[in-house]
Amino acid sequence: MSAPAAARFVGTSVRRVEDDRILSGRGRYIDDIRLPRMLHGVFLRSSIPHGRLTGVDLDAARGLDGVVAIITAAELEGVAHPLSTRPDVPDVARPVFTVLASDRVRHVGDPIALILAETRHQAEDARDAIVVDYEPLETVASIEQAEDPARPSLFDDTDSNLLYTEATDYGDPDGAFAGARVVRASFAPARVAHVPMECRGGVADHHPGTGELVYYATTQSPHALKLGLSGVLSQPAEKLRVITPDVGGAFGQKAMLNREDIVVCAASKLAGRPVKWVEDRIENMTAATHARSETVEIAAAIDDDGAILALDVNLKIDVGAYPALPFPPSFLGPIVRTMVTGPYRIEHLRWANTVFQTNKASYGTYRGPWAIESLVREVLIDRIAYELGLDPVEVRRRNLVRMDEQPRKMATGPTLEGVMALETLERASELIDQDSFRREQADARAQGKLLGLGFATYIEPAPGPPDFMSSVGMQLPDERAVARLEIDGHLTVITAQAPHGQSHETTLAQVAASEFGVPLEHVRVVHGDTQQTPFSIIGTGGSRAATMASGAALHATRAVKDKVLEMAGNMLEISPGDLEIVDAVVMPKGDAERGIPLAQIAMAAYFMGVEGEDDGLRSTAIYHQPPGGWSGGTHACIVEVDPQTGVVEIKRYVVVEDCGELIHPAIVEGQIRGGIAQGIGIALLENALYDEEANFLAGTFMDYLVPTSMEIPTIEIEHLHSEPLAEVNYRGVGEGGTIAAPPVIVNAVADALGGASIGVVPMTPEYVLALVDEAGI
Amino acid sequence: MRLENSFNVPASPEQVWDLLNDVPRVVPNMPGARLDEVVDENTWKATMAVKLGPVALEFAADVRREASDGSARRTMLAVKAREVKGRGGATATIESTLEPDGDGTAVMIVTDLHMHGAVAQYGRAVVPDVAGQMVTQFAANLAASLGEGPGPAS
Amino acid sequence: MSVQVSLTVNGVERSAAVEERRTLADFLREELGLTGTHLGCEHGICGSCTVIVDGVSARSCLMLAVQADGAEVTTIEGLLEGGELGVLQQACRDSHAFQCGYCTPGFLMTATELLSENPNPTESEVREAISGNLCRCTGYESIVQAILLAAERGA
Amino acid sequence: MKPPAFRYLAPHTLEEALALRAEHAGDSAVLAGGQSLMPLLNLRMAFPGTLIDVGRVSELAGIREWDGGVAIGAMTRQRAAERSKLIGERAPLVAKALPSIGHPAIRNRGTIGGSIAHADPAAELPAVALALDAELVAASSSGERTIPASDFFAGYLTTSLAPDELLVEIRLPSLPDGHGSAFVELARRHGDFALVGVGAAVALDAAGAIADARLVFIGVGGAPVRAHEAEALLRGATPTDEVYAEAAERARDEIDPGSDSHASGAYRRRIAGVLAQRALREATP
Repeated sequence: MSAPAAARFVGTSVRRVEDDRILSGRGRYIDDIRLPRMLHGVFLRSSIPHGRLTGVDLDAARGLDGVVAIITAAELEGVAHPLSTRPDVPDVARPVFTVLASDRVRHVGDPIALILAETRHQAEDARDAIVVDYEPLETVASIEQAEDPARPSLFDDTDSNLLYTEATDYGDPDGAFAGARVVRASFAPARVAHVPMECRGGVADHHPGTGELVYYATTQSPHALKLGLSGVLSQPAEKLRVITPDVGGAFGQKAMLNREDIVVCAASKLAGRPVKWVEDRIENMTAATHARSETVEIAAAIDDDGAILALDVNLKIDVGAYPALPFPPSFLGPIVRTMVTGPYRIEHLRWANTVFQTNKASYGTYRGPWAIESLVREVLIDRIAYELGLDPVEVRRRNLVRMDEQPRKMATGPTLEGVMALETLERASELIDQDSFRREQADARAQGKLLGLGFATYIEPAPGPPDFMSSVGMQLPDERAVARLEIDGHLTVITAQAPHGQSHETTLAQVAASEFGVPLEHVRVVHGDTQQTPFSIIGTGGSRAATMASGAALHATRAVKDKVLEMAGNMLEISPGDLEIVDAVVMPKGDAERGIPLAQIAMAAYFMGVEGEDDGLRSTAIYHQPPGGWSGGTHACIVEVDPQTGVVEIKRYVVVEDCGELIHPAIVEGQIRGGIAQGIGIALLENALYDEEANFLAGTFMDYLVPTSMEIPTIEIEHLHSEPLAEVNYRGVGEGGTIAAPPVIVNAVADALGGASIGVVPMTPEYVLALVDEAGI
Repeated sequence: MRLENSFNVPASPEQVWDLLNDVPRVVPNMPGARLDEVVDENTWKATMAVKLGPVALEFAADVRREASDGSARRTMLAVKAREVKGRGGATATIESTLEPDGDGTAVMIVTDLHMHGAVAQYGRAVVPDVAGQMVTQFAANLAASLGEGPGPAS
Repeated sequence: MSVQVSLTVNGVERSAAVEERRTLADFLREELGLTGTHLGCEHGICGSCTVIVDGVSARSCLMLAVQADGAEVTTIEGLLEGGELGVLQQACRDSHAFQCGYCTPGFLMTATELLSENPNPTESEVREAISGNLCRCTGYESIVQAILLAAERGA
Repeated sequence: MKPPAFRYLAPHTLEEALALRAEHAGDSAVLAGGQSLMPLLNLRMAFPGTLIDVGRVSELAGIREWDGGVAIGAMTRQRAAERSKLIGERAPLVAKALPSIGHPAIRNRGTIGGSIAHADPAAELPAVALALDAELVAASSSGERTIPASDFFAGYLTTSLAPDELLVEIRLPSLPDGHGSAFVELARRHGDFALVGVGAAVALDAAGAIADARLVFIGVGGAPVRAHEAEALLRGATPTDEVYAEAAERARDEIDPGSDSHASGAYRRRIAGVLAQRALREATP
């Protein structure tokens, strides 16, 4: 390891690089891109959940002012291939579908045509003039209906609506359950939507002369999008470039190869002009992805002391009508399976998972995609406590894997190492001051007020230990980054991340500038352009950046630094090991007098050339996953339930967590608070509701309730830090808030009602009032 | 969605039955409705306008008589309607049954309504109310058609 | 049909022909190139498009451009002071108020109105004032702190 | 989500406005504050042929004393009304209800008359008008008429205004001096339309008995509902929790709320009773 640089930006909340443009209105989002001769595209979408398309009459629309072309499935034949789950994904049903609906529509919002016009208004006028005839088919609106053989299969090439089944035992669940006391719970959370404040969109610019296609896209995964588009459109990869401008939030929703992306690119090819598509909010709510559309039954075998001997889990997932490519329908279940025992000493697991298709929007990975495991497990643990008359903290304490027991393999495979779950629980319990709360609770109860306290402990693979993905059954790629010395001595760091709020332009610059020994402003982080950035199939997602992108940036920077020191060593006739870089000056350690400005060395390097890989001025690093890799913690919260209305108010919310060393504390805490806000939405407000005939009822922000500043409380955060297991001791923190908030609020509400059984989120006032009645309060 | 509405018409069941089975005559009694085409003796095309403040919806409807049982005084119409500006649509079966009620006739209408698109999303909550108002108006119009004053609606 | 609309935007007189059905938001973004104002829902709930019209906040998605004829409009671009971030913007930077930046213009304009009417708001007044603006990234606390900091600095 | 094409007309005087209203009676919508109409246009739920923007008709805005009460011009912005001392004194129930409407940016543009004429059953101002026995002044090119609030609200988004009429003024008779008022709502989220809302006003006589009581509900049907029987029960009674509970019980029978995706009719009915008691207690001077 090279000598530490004098200025160390890591660990301080430096000014965000992104803020200058964002705060001045100079960000550049997809809708801000305007190209010459650009057409505006608007999708015509199915208004019915399931049916045959018996007629699409475009005549009136074609004749309207400004309408240039209307693209339907017919126009796409030979231009965009039909879609399906990759053939190498084992054991899944693989229905084939066209990019635009051709003969059948399968959910409200299924795209049927793209109208191209000179203005957005004209395109919408034309959309309203298209007459679509449907012949309705019986709908599949729930998992129960998808299991019903009497209901139609959504596709002619699938026998039923069951897409995937797995059943696995870990350890000896039969033995553990035999004769043991059993506590059960079931959960059916509502479907929710990701709701980035910026909807999806893209601008495709196909150059008829060169055959090059440039696609500006709101995506978290530019290389994956490029790969997908290249295949579906038969567009040579060297003539396809995906560029991500500023992206206004994603939360997993912008990780897909959207059918709309394909149509917009194809439309630019067909029309010979650039085409812009910017989704409106109704489309985003209706036709982009939803998540958390699952049901779970869980049972625990316990002993009389509350030790959890085994779990039996049956997970059913409703993935909607079409797989959200490139993710197969079998993507999620194995991650839930791998995570479900959590940081607990649970040796045996009986696991079953089935995945179904329904007449709903596609299921897309959403912040903490596997979160159902923490929700049901943490709720079940509280139920065990009530069953045994124990304190829920005590039950967790008895089952959590202690530090001195680590490393230790989870029953499902991954190694728990450096996991401070128990320490976070103890500290959270201390901060919330359980004893005095219980007195306050009793006093309040005497006055007819219902207070409740809940806890939830979780871990998240951020990015997880090296054996995590193999346990899931997937391969996790390494992460690459490029560092390049510029001619003025500044540094460009090119990351494979595609940030959309995570502030990587700041955090990776902190890591690189600290390592390189230059001011923060001398480092620029480049991202989101497949022509420049190293390949990554993920981009930004899966809480990888803190470890993986930082590690790659660190190593790439270090390699450039080593070359700089070698050159400087030659110039100064001193061993490179005796040099350091302080504030952009290369100098013998502690001897600023003999320093040479970095800019001078860079200039010389550019003019004379440098031997070595990557021409010596740049370096590509490949970072491999280090041991450990877990973030996690404990949330505790206090709620008050209005016994007359069922309204839940969060009175206090405490987080104790460990994500390793903090690169930028304010950004870390922003991730935690933002994640919790989404979790509070899941717990209390949000429902992407379909009726019993699969009509979608939550298309506006009047129907789909995103929490406001009045629903999100002040959140107290404390960080614990385990001993580093690797040089790069930063870990992801993006998903934990969303994972832990639903169970902690469910547990607090249950506690307020004397141990109510809760199996649904969001807990609407009406639902909670029914619980109040049930509890006889 | 199932809607049940009933009203009384101050006319004999026979008179009301004849009127209800004369679709070209009955359609104009429905508020906002207009008969566009008689396709055959059991099939019609009609337009139905619904105005709620600034929201004006216009449905192009295919109406088919599925059953007409004179002895039970029961008719069944099937309607498939499309909002002309793409705001969704509806299918419905409308079953009307007549019974003598004092000097008049009780008309019972059971509608099995399936909506889709924007009207389903925004209209669901208000449909029962609006339907109730429309039936009240329909009853008054029917009574007027039969040359009598309106009967009490419920 | 188009009509001529003249108004003052961020202190500059602007005039353009605009289709009658264009919203103020689209006019600012498309005709005037002021893309700092964002559209997040176009039905008046998310608040991303909030601008100041004649001294008070308004959803620019719920106003026609023609309605703003003769008005004085301030957008996020107008908050810069001599090309540098203004006091509120600096406070947001120093408090790390935002993440993805999409909701940002709406919060800044809403906070601008709040601080002009109530230079020393309490935390709950700030929360109440910004409750008509949705942010999906932050959980709001950093935004609340930024506005309180701006108030302290005399924005 | 862009508005459909329409003809835009912006009269500067009431006379012009009424002439245009008459000319386009079949196919026009009135643009007041736009906070309800613009979303419907953007969502393409409304396709008016002509939009008559009355925003520049200055004579339609203003707040004045009227017969011991207060008269509010239809184009008065809700935010201006919120800050009006006169309204605070003469019609405190209006002042109590106004902060529940959306958010400041909405109230800056939204108008008193626009909200009442839009007649959303979950909106506050129609209910307040009903509770206070407002006289709603409708004008057309053939003259003016006054519509009692009890005859004004005809159903979901529907009023007794004729297609050529314009709501020009809202006259609110004053309740007895010293009366109290409250507007209590339960919404899923701050600033949302309420699942149920209750407006209440209570005046006591010298002996401490209830001299006048008003109780009105929103979100419980196609139009705001005034609980006349509950009000009758309250008049002359002593303002105790028991009496309020009984009145709330009575009021629950006077409403017939429907179900939607946010709450069932049964829940709304129950909450209406809870909120009615809270509102009455808060309104008791």
